[in-house]
This record gives sequence, structure tokens and C-alpha cells, in this order.
Amino acid sequence: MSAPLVEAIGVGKRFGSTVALADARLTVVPGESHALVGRNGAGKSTLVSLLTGLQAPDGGEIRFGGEPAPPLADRDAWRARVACVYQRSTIVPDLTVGENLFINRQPLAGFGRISWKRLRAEGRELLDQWGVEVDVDARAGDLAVEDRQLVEIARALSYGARFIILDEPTAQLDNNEIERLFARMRALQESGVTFLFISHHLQEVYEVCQTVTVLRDARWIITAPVADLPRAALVEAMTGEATALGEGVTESRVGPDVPVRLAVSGLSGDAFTDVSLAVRRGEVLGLAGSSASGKIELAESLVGLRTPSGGSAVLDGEALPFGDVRRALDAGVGCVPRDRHHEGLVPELSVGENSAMTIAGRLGKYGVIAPSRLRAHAERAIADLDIRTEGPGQPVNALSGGNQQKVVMARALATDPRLLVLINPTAGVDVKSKEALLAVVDRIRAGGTSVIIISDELDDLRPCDRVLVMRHGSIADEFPAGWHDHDLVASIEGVTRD
Amino acid sequence: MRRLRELALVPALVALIVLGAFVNENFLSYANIISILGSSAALAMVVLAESLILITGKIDLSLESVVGIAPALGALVVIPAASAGFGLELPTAVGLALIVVVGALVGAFNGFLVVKLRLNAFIVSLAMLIVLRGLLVGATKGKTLFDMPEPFFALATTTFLGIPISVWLAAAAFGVAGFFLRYHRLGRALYAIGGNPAAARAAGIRVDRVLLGVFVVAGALSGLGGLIQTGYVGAINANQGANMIFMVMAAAVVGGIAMDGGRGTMSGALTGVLLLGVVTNLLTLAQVSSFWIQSIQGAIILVALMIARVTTGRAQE
Amino acid sequence: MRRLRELALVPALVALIVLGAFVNENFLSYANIISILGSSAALAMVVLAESLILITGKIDLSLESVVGIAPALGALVVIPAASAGFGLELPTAVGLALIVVVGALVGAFNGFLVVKLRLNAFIVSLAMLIVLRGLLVGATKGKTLFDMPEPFFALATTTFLGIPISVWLAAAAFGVAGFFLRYHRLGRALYAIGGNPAAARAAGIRVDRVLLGVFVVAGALSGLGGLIQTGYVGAINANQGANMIFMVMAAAVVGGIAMDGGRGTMSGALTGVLLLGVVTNLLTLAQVSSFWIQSIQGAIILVALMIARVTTGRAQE
Amino acid sequence: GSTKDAARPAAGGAGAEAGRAGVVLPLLTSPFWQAYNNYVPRMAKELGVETLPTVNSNSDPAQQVTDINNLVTQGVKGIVVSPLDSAAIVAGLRQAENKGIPVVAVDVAPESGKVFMIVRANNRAYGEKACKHIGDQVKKGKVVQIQGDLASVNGRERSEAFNQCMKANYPDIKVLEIPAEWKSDVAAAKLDGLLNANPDVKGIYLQAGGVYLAPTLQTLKSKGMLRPAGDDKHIVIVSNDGIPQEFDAIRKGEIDATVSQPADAYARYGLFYVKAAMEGKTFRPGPTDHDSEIVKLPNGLLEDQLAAPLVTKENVDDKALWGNSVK
Ligand SMILES: Nc1ncnc2c1ncn2[C@@H]1O[C@H](COP(=O)(O)OP(=O)(O)OP(=O)(O)O)[C@@H](O)[C@H]1O
Ligand SMILES: Nc1ncnc2c1ncn2[C@@H]1O[C@H](COP(=O)(O)OP(=O)(O)OP(=O)(O)O)[C@@H](O)[C@H]1O
Ligand SMILES: [Mg+2]
Ligand SMILES: [Mg+2]
Repeated sequence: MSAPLVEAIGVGKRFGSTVALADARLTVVPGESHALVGRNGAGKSTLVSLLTGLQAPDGGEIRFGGEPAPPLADRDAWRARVACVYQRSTIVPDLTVGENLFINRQPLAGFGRISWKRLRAEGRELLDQWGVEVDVDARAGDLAVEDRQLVEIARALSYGARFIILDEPTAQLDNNEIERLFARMRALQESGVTFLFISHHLQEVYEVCQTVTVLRDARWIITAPVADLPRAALVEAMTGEATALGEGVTESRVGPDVPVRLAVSGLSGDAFTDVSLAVRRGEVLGLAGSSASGKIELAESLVGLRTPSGGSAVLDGEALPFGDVRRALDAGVGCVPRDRHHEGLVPELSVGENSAMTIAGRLGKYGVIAPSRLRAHAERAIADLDIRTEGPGQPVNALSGGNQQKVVMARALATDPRLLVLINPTAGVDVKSKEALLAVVDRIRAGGTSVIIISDELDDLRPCDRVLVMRHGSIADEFPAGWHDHDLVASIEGVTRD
Repeated sequence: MRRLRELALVPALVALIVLGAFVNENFLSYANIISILGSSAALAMVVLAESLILITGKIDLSLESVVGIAPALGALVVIPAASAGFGLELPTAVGLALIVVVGALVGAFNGFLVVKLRLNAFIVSLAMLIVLRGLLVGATKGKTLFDMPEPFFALATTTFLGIPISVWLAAAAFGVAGFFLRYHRLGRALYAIGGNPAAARAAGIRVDRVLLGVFVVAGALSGLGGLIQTGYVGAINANQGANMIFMVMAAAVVGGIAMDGGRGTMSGALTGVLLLGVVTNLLTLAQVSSFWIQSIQGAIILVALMIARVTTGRAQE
Repeated sequence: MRRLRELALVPALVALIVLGAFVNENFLSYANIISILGSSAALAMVVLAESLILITGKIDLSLESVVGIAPALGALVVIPAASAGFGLELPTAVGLALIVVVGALVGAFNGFLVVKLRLNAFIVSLAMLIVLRGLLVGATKGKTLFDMPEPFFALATTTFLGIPISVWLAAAAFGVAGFFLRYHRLGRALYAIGGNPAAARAAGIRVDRVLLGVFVVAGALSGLGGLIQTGYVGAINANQGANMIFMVMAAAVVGGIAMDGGRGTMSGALTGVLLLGVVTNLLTLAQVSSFWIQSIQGAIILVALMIARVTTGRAQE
Repeated sequence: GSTKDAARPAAGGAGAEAGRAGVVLPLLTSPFWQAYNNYVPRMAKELGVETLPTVNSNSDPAQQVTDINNLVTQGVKGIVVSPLDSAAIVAGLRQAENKGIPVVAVDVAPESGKVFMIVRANNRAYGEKACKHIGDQVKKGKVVQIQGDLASVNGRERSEAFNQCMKANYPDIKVLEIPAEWKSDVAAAKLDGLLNANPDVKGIYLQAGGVYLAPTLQTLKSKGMLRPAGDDKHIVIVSNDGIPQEFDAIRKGEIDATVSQPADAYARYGLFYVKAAMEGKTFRPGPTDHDSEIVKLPNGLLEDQLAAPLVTKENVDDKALWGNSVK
């Protein structure tokens, strides 16, 4: 075997009192794409930042091809060795798509002058390779999330580096886009490019990687060929315990005699038209579809984040107020919004306060928040949802992604909603936390709450009594519990079933 | 740990007080302490107002102009035309009420431009600062207003337990605001909005309404600050409040209120105000050369900032 | 579409110019146009400097103090002690060079505090503004400096093709900066840093170094602005530059430079400067009552902001 | 010679057709300049001078230069300017000179540049008069000087004159300084603090009554130190400006004197000389017909040194004082 492409030897990294990495190691050999998995907060992204020279390790060493890593200041040397799609967006919103593709390496026309003409042409070419149908001159900030992610991927792959790191590249993509990414990765692998791939979707690991390294609690646990590590063993390595994975619902648990809780009729809005549907008490309804299907806009309309242009929604006999989250909450609608960083959490505030933000008015008289009641509420939420935190007073931005997501869930549940709308509830959440979150859904469903899960991840949809698939802004298909994966996937992707 | 940043200034403040006690034996006298408090009361009100706005992630520079225009309009409707008034000679109570109302209205106007029209708060309030300064000159025709009835001065001239009412008022305002920000959901809503407005909205907080309310309250508080100032100096000069915003921002930020919203406490802001008050008093008592006093004052602010930075160990960006 | 926001002000500017032509027949005279340009040159340099900093997402309020202190120090080392100088009587060229060097040093110091110590730029530069203002009063003992050799005034007093050199200089600076920001990687790096510093760093831009450089360049440009101002006024008053920052920020933001970084162009900033220059000139020519001129000026800025908001259809937050 | 006998008929045309004059104000946020501003149109009418509306430079010397430029552009035939600064006006004067427009400087004498006449009451005289009045009564002990903005010519010259006079004539008096930048709240806060440490202050000099009178009285009142003249704890206070409120305070015995800066005479003679200049008259050094004297300054410029009377209880009701004729 040739010299390893990249090696991390005994690296450690602390942030204040948090140990993000302790004596971690990683060896990637050329031609063998490597998966890096672990629970939220295991230290994966931290390791990525060390491998790409954004930060220096506190201890240990990074080596490329047997040579010591270049000094941090020499960004060009790092860029020649490794390209990366970071977990956090590195799009500059006010620049054009074209310029984002070539930040700090814009094509020049002589005398150091940037050639915008060439930049546009080369940008267009790059986007075409990926089938990204956006204008090179569009403002990157105006792009949809998935397009932005594709731009980042296209940029990272265009650096010409022989080693490419992808940190949760698929979290924002729909199935079609993921397939395109994988096809491209395979082509690049054939031409000799090696990937380090991070994902919480374990099946993807098996699909594109040959080797896997598991991190747990900042430490290296195991490195092995994926073939030697079946899914159950992989999960065990990640969580430190044997976990039985949920089976999913096989048939609907609500009969036709159960009263309807939410009746939507003829609803039209930003990206959907004339949608009608009904959800019964205690029913879990899945809403799937590609990113352009309008499912998110529909969900956001139900919870008051958007105002639909027509139609109505009735909850337990009363019309749902639109465009006003406060009134939607009062009417009994709870919500986990699509992006916890954007609409979910106030990073500087504590876990307790974030979890009680929707019920601040109920924690004391005259709007005063009684600290004891806030604490009691928060402790209950922490216990119920198994949130890993020092306590209710810890700022929520100190939590790992999965635990942050649980806090958003706690916030939605705090009002004891009659209708719970979960948009991408497990995005970026590790397998174990995913189980926990979905278990909560099952518990509140049993209490009579109706739940709508908006996702196109099959694991999220398994607890559903019914799954509706949206295409081009309207409901295209309905699958009762017990659906087959490939049928659902085909429908989401718009491939007609035979 | 979290409490620490609120108290970041306390060491600097203590050091200054000890220094002051050495420099001049009168520094720690009862009378001098009252003087420091009395002279800081108006600033304190405006710092409180600005802090509320900063916590929501906005800014209002025009509060300094409110300190001038609000009491001036209140006075102009009360005093006779012979004293440069409008000649309306409305009752004193109406004039006093008008001060707060004008403050609130200016706040509402700024709030409207920022919240509804989504204009940048810094620049809108900068423009308003210029407009209001101009209006003050225009409304008073540049005159200094002297002949107000006694109640216009009462906040600074009347004392309770030997301490001016203005100081009690400022203390009460800080107490109420502090409690409110810590324990009331509306107060907490300010932090949520400053920390992440989208999340606040998704959690059912009426972001626009709360923001508008904060602008209005801040305007009203600044009007009150202007009234205190009027009592303290015994007149309304067409320059009243001019350039005060520099000190207001300095006090707030030295006191740990984050410029980008979501962070800061009333106790911190209060130490910021006191620090500036102590510095000014101390430099005067020490009879530092009048040519250098300003730069020394600025330097002390700068050092206090660095101390706050070091003790909290946090970047201030 | 993207070009539109840069030109957002052009309609307002054109409307004002047409209005001006009706209000006063001298408005469009050659002499008056030169006068508008000449009076705007110093402001233009500082606006350029501030715009560079704003584009990177930072701010430097102390540039206004550089406009005073930099030429003052340059003059103090040149003029004899009898004219209130330090008595060093260094060659004129050294004094002129010192102006730029002082500006750059102040910029470097601010940059150091902001970039390395991670202090908040707004408040650091606010403190520096106060310190430098104080230093200027202290260094000149409040005196106005005027016995400088002719080259100190040459930028404003010498003309080329009938137009003051200061105007040519400002035009050239805007031209170079505009080209640089549009066509040079380093210029584009400012936008990347202002838009998303983490992304800029990941793309290999040396964020800290570039930021520091921008602060230094901005300081030097402001020093030059101060020299132009010196020539324009014919002396250096201890108040030179005071309150200028209000107009600087107004011009930059009205001209479409975003306060939160990453957006804005030099052509936009230039229209902002011209708008303010035209407004001031027009109000004087229109013989608006001196009591109301200031508030009207503020109101026009406000309206220009709203126009910019409407024509670009973007929130300015 | 008097102002009249120096007249020389204008080369072309009658006086009324001499053209319009422009008047530039330094700032409007002080009662003194506001009074001056009010007198301008009144005096212009009396003298038969056609003026444009006054222009306010708003405390910005650069703006003042621009204002002069703008007036030149508008084709005025004469300019009356009150410089913000003795030096930072020279560029403006040069503009006017290039166009052959005569300029009358009011209140501040330009360091150089060509002006037709300077009309002023000496700034330094204010500081000296205040110093003498306080010094003669106090003789020994502490005296506070509340200074203006030291970056302004008025604040600087009054401070210098007061200090030099004190040092030269009253060695037993210790001067405490309060730099207050023409700001009333700063004055109040610093006086308040200073009096705590120096309760034995015997005199106070206010460099601007319009700004400092109210905070001084207010502070003294709150400390119980405001005793009427005659009381042996009385603090001798001398102010500058001559506004009606100072006169009231003198009548009440709260303050002892003020130096009346003649706003009316400033306006009258500023316009008088600009009219004369537009008509082509010239003047020579010597006494005038209005109790003043024209002197030739070292730099060759002419200055009509108007009287700046010290107003005390004795003459406070004099109708000739401008402070008694405005309300
Ligand atoms: N800049 C930082 N400051 C403080 N703590 C940090 C910082 N970056 C990471 N951490 C902490 O370090 C730990 C590891 O974080 P890291 O982002 O590497 O996890 P991860 O494995 O990528 O998790 P996820 O799957 O959620 O992305 C976490 O506890 C995180 O809170
Ligand atoms: N959890 C919370 N935390 C902080 N502030 C909140 C919270 N909930 C509501 N607020 C804010 O407090 C204010 C009053 O809230 P309240 O719930 O009384 O309004 P409401 O009764 O829903 O209004 P309406 O009567 O119009 O329906 C609102 O502006 C809201 O944004
Ligand atoms: Mg991660
Ligand atoms: Mg309610």
C-alpha cells in the first residue's frame, strides 16, 4: 500500500472546557473513500477543520502524503492538498453564484485584472456539469438551500484537489440531487480522487465508501472496511451500546371513525395550489416530495409562518389563523421549523429559555417568568427528550446539533399542541437521537395529538400512518402505512409507478 | 460564569474609586457622591433607553436629539410668547406630559421606519438625529429657554432623603427594567429578538410589535432624560443633548451591552454609566489640564473596554 | 438588476439638479459646479475610506478625528514654534508625508484592536474618536494652525483645467478604488470578508491581514482628506473634522454601502457624496431660512434613503 | 475723522442699486448669535441695504468657506461674515477677493486675507474685564473659570486673557478650570464636582452666559451657595454675552456683572460697513461717530473696536444695552 494520503495522529482540540477531540486518529489511503461517522458532537467537524487547516490541533499532528502539514497561514498549500464542503455554509450571500464558485481564484485577464467574462463562462460550465439550473449572475443568497449546497459542492470538486472532504453534504439535498452527487463522486473516484465523507444517513456510507472511521465522545473508536461493519455494528460503535432500530408502522392505527382534527381545503400559497387534506386525531401524517414540491411552504402556512393566498384550514372546528405564529400557537398548533439555526433557536439564550419560549406567558402571573417554574419545565423537557446538557442554564449554542434539535422539539411540545408540524425534524441528527425524537412523536400521538412530518427521508416517514407525496405544488400520491421503500422513492422522484 | 460578564467593569470601577480617594479627599464625601449621581441621572435614562434598543439588535442614535427637542416642545407650549414660547400657555402638566409624548412619538416614527419600512436603523436614526437637531434650533429660533415653571426643574432640584428625585427616578427605572428584562416574558422577548429574530417569530413572539414598543419606550425614557437634564442645568439650550450619543453608546457598550443584540444586562449598563460619571468627576477634581482632559477620558474608556474584553474573555464582535 | 442598486440614487440626484436649475439660475453655472465639487472633495476621500471599511463589515468612526489630527501633526513639525508649532521645523515634504503616515498609524492601531484583540469596531473607534479629538486640542493648545508652507494648501488652491487638484485627486481615488473593488482579487476579497468571513477564510483569504490593511489604507486616505480640508479652509482648526462622521456615514449609506458589510460600490458612494453636496448647495442657493436648513437637510437624507429602499426593493438591515 | 467724512462717491450708480449683500452666521445655537440674526434684517432695513437671508455655518469652518463660495456664486456684491475661526476663514476671504467682493468680518479678526473692515469688541477684553472685576473683589482665594470649547477662538482667547490677567495682577488668586465645550450639562456636572472639593470658591467667570448662566445658578442653588451680592458668602460671578437673563440675575444680585457683547451694534455696523464698501467708500483710522475707534492692525487691516460695556447693577437698566431691548 502507498503512503497514506492524509493522516491525523493523536490530535486533540479543546474549546474552553469542551473537549472536542482527544487523541483522535484518522488515516485515509489514496483511492479508498473514507466515511467518518459518529453521534452529534463526536468531533467530526472539528477534525475536518484540523484537516483543512482552519484551526491548529492543540496536540498531535496532521500529515499529508507522509509530509508534515503546511503552516496555517499558507492557505494555498492547504488548498492544493485538500478541498472541502463544510457543514456550515461558506457561500457569500451578496456575491453572484459565479463569483462564489471562484472566490479568491477568479480567472484573470492580464495585469491581475479579473475577467468577468471568463468567470461567467467557466461558472456556467461548472454549473452545467451539475445540472444546476441557476443563473451565474444570480445573487447566491437568493438561491434555494439545495442549490446553494450544490454550488458549494461544485466549487469544492472544481479545485482539482486529489482529496476532498464532504461534511454532511446531503443533509439539504433531495433524493434526486443525492443520486447526482453520488454519480459524480463515483466518476471522480475512478479518476483517482479520494473522499472523506461525513453523513448521518448510514446507508449512504455503504453506498459510496470503502472504509469507515467511528468517533465517539471525541475519541477514535474503530477504523474498518465498511464491508466488515454491518449497520447494527456500526451503530453500536457510534453509541457504545447495542441498539435495536425501530421497525416503523406497518398499518394505520387510526380508523375512519376517529374524528378529523385538521381539515385543509383548497389551500393555495407560495409554492402550492389547491391542496386539500385531512388529519385525524392521533394520526401521524407524512408529507414527502422533492425540495421544489411545495411541501415546506404548505407546512409553514399551517403554522403561521406564511400567509396563504386562498383556501382554508380548520382545526377542531375552528378556522386556523394564518400568518400569525402567536395565534396559531394559541389555536393549538406546534411547530419544529425547517432550520434550527435560522428559525429554531436563539443561540445565546439558555436551553431552558429556548425550550419554554412558546409558553413564557404561562410560567407566572402578569407575564412574569417564575425562575422555579422555568427550571422545572426545562428539567422535565431535558428528561423527556433525553437532552444532553449541563443543565437548563447552559446556552443552547454549546449543545451539539442533535441536542439542539431536541430543544427545538421541546419548544414545540411545550404548548401541548393539538397539531404538531415537524419540518425536517431529524436533519443533521445522529441515528440514536433520531430514534429518540421519533419515539417522542409516537408518545404524543398516543395522547391524541395529530402530527404532520414533512421530510423525504424514509426513516422519518416510517412512524407515519399515511404518507402524502407532493409534486409541483399539489398532492400527487398517497401511501398507507406498510409502503415499500422503492415505491415511495419513485413517487417522490416523480417516476410513475408501473 | 455567565454573571461574570455583567461584573466585568467592577474591578475597573473599584480601581478608579480607590484612585479617586487618594487624589482628592473630597472624592468619597457624601456630597460628591451625590454630585456624581445627580450629574449622571440624565445620561443614565438615555443609556437605559439605548440599551433596550441595542438588546433587540437595533440602534437609535436620535435619542440624543430627543433629549433636546422633547423638553423644548414641552416648554414651548407652556411658557409665554414673550419668553420665546409658542404663546399657547398651556397648563404645566400638559407641557410635562408632552415631553414624554414627543419622545414616544419620535420613537414610534423611528420604529416605523425601521420595523415596517425595513430601513437600516443606524442610518435612519442618524438622519432623524440631524432632522431633530435642526427642528430644535428652528423651534426655539436658537434661543435658550429659561422661563419654565418650577415643575420643569423639580426632578433635579427636589430631593428625597438628601438625594435628588432624578437619581431615585433613574434608579427605579433601572430596577424596573432590570427586573423586567430578567423575569418578564416581554423582557426576555427582547433578548430573543436580538439573538435571533426569525426564531423569536417562530416561537410566537410578535417581533414587529415588540420592536416598535421598544422604540416608543426608549423615546419616552429619553424624553424623561431630557427633562432631568433640563432641571439639572436650569434651562434648555438649543444644543441640549448634542453629541450626548457618543457617551451613551460608550456607557452602554463599556457596560457590556452587545452592539449586535441579544446580550447585556441593566446592572452592566449601570456600571458603564457610573464609570463615565466617576471618570469625569475625578478628572475635574484632579484639575487635569483642560487641554488634555478629553483625550484622557477617551483613553480611560478604551482601557475599560479592554479590561471588559479580558475579564469576560469574549470577542465583542 | 444588480446594477440597479448602485444607481438607485441617480433619479433623486437628477431630480435635485433639475429642481436646482429652476430655483436659481446660478445653480448650473460652471463656477457653482466647481464649487460643489471643491467643497465635496475632502468628504469624498473620507467616504471612500469609510466605504472600504464598511464593505468588510467593520466600521471606523475615528476617521473624522484623523481628518483633524493628521494634518495638524504634519503642520506642527513643519511650522516654527512662534506659530504654535513644535519648533522642529522639518522640511515641508516630511510634514506632508507625516500626514499620510499618521493616518495610516491610527488606522493600524484601530485595526489591531479590532482584528487582533477582537474588540467591537464601533465602540473602539468611538473611543479613539474621543481620544484623537482630545489629542488635537492638546497638541495645538486649541490654537488654529495657519502658517503652513504653501504646499499644505496646494491640493485645494491649485487647479488643473480649471478644476481644483483636490477634485482630480478624489476622482482618481474613486476611480482606482472602484476598479480595484471590481476587478482585483484583493478588492473582491473585501466583499467576501464582509459577506461571510468564515467563507473568506476557508477560501484562502487572509482575513485578518486584509482587514488590517483596509484599516491602514482608510486611515491614510482620511489623512489625505484632512489635507484637502486644510487647503480648502486655509487653516487647521482644533475642531477640524468634528462631527464629519455623521455626513460620512450618511453619504456612504445613502450611496448604497451596506452597514453590515459585503455590499456597495464606489459609484454608489460617489453619488451619495454628490447628493449631499448638491443638497447643501441647493438649500443655500434657495435661501432657505437658516433656522430650518439643518432639519430640511436631514429630511432630504431620510427621503433619499427611502427612495434607495424602494428602487432597490431590498431591506437595508 | 469720522465714518462720514471718509466717504467717496461710488463710481457707478446710486447706493440702493449697489446690489445685495450676504450675511454668514457662525452658529445659531447660542442666544447671542440668535439675537444678532434677529437684528440683521432690522438693521438692513434701517440702513437701506438689501440682504439675502442669513446663512448658518453651523459651527463648521469648512461649511463657512462653502457658504462664502455659494454667496459669491449668487452674485452678491458684499459679504458680512462672522468667522468661526480667525485662520480657518482665509480661504473663503480669498474667494471673495478674487471676485472683488468686499467682506466685513464681524466678531473675529481674520489672521490674514483681505477684509474691508473688522467689526468687533475684543474677545481678550472680555476675559480681562471679567478678571479685573472678579480680582478686585476677591483679591485672594479660589476662582473658577468655566471655559468654552478650547478648540474655538472665543473659548481660547477668553481663557488666555483671563489667565494671563489673573497671573499678572492677582498672584494670590488660584484659578480652577472647567473645560465645558459650550455645553451646559458638562458645566453643571463639573462645577458640581469641583465645588464639593473646593467649597471655598470665591468667584466664577462664565465665558458664555447664554450657555453657562442657568447651570451655574442651578448648581449653586442646589448646594445652597447662591447668596445675593452683599452677603459675605456671596460668590462673585461675572459672565459674558449680555442677554436679558443675565441682566435679571444682576438685578437680583445673583451675579455681579456681565460683559455685554453688542449684538445690535455688530449687526448694525457689519451692514453699515458692507454698504459703504459696496458704495466704494473708504475709511481711515481714528475715532468714529459711535463711541468707538477704528484702529489699524499690525497686518494692515482696519478694525472698528466697538465698545463692550461691563454691565453691573449700576448700569443694568441702561436702555442702550441690547439686552434690554429684546425679549
Ligand atoms: N468553536 C467552538 N467553540 C466551542 N465549542 C465548540 C466549537 N466547535 C465545536 N465545539 C464543540 O465541540 C464538540 C464537537 O463538535 P463538532 O462540531 O466537531 O461535532 P460533530 O461531530 O461535527 O457533530 P454534528 O454531527 O452535530 O455535526 C461539540 O461539543 C461542540 O459543541
Ligand atoms: N414566550 C414569549 N416570550 C417572550 N415574549 C412573548 C412570548 N409570548 C408572547 N410574547 C410577547 O408578549 C406580547 C404579549 O403577548 P400575548 O400573548 O399577551 O399577546 P396575545 O394575547 O397573543 O395578543 P392578541 O391579544 O393580539 O392575541 C406579544 O407582543 C408577544 O410577542
Ligand atoms: Mg459536524
Ligand atoms: Mg394571547
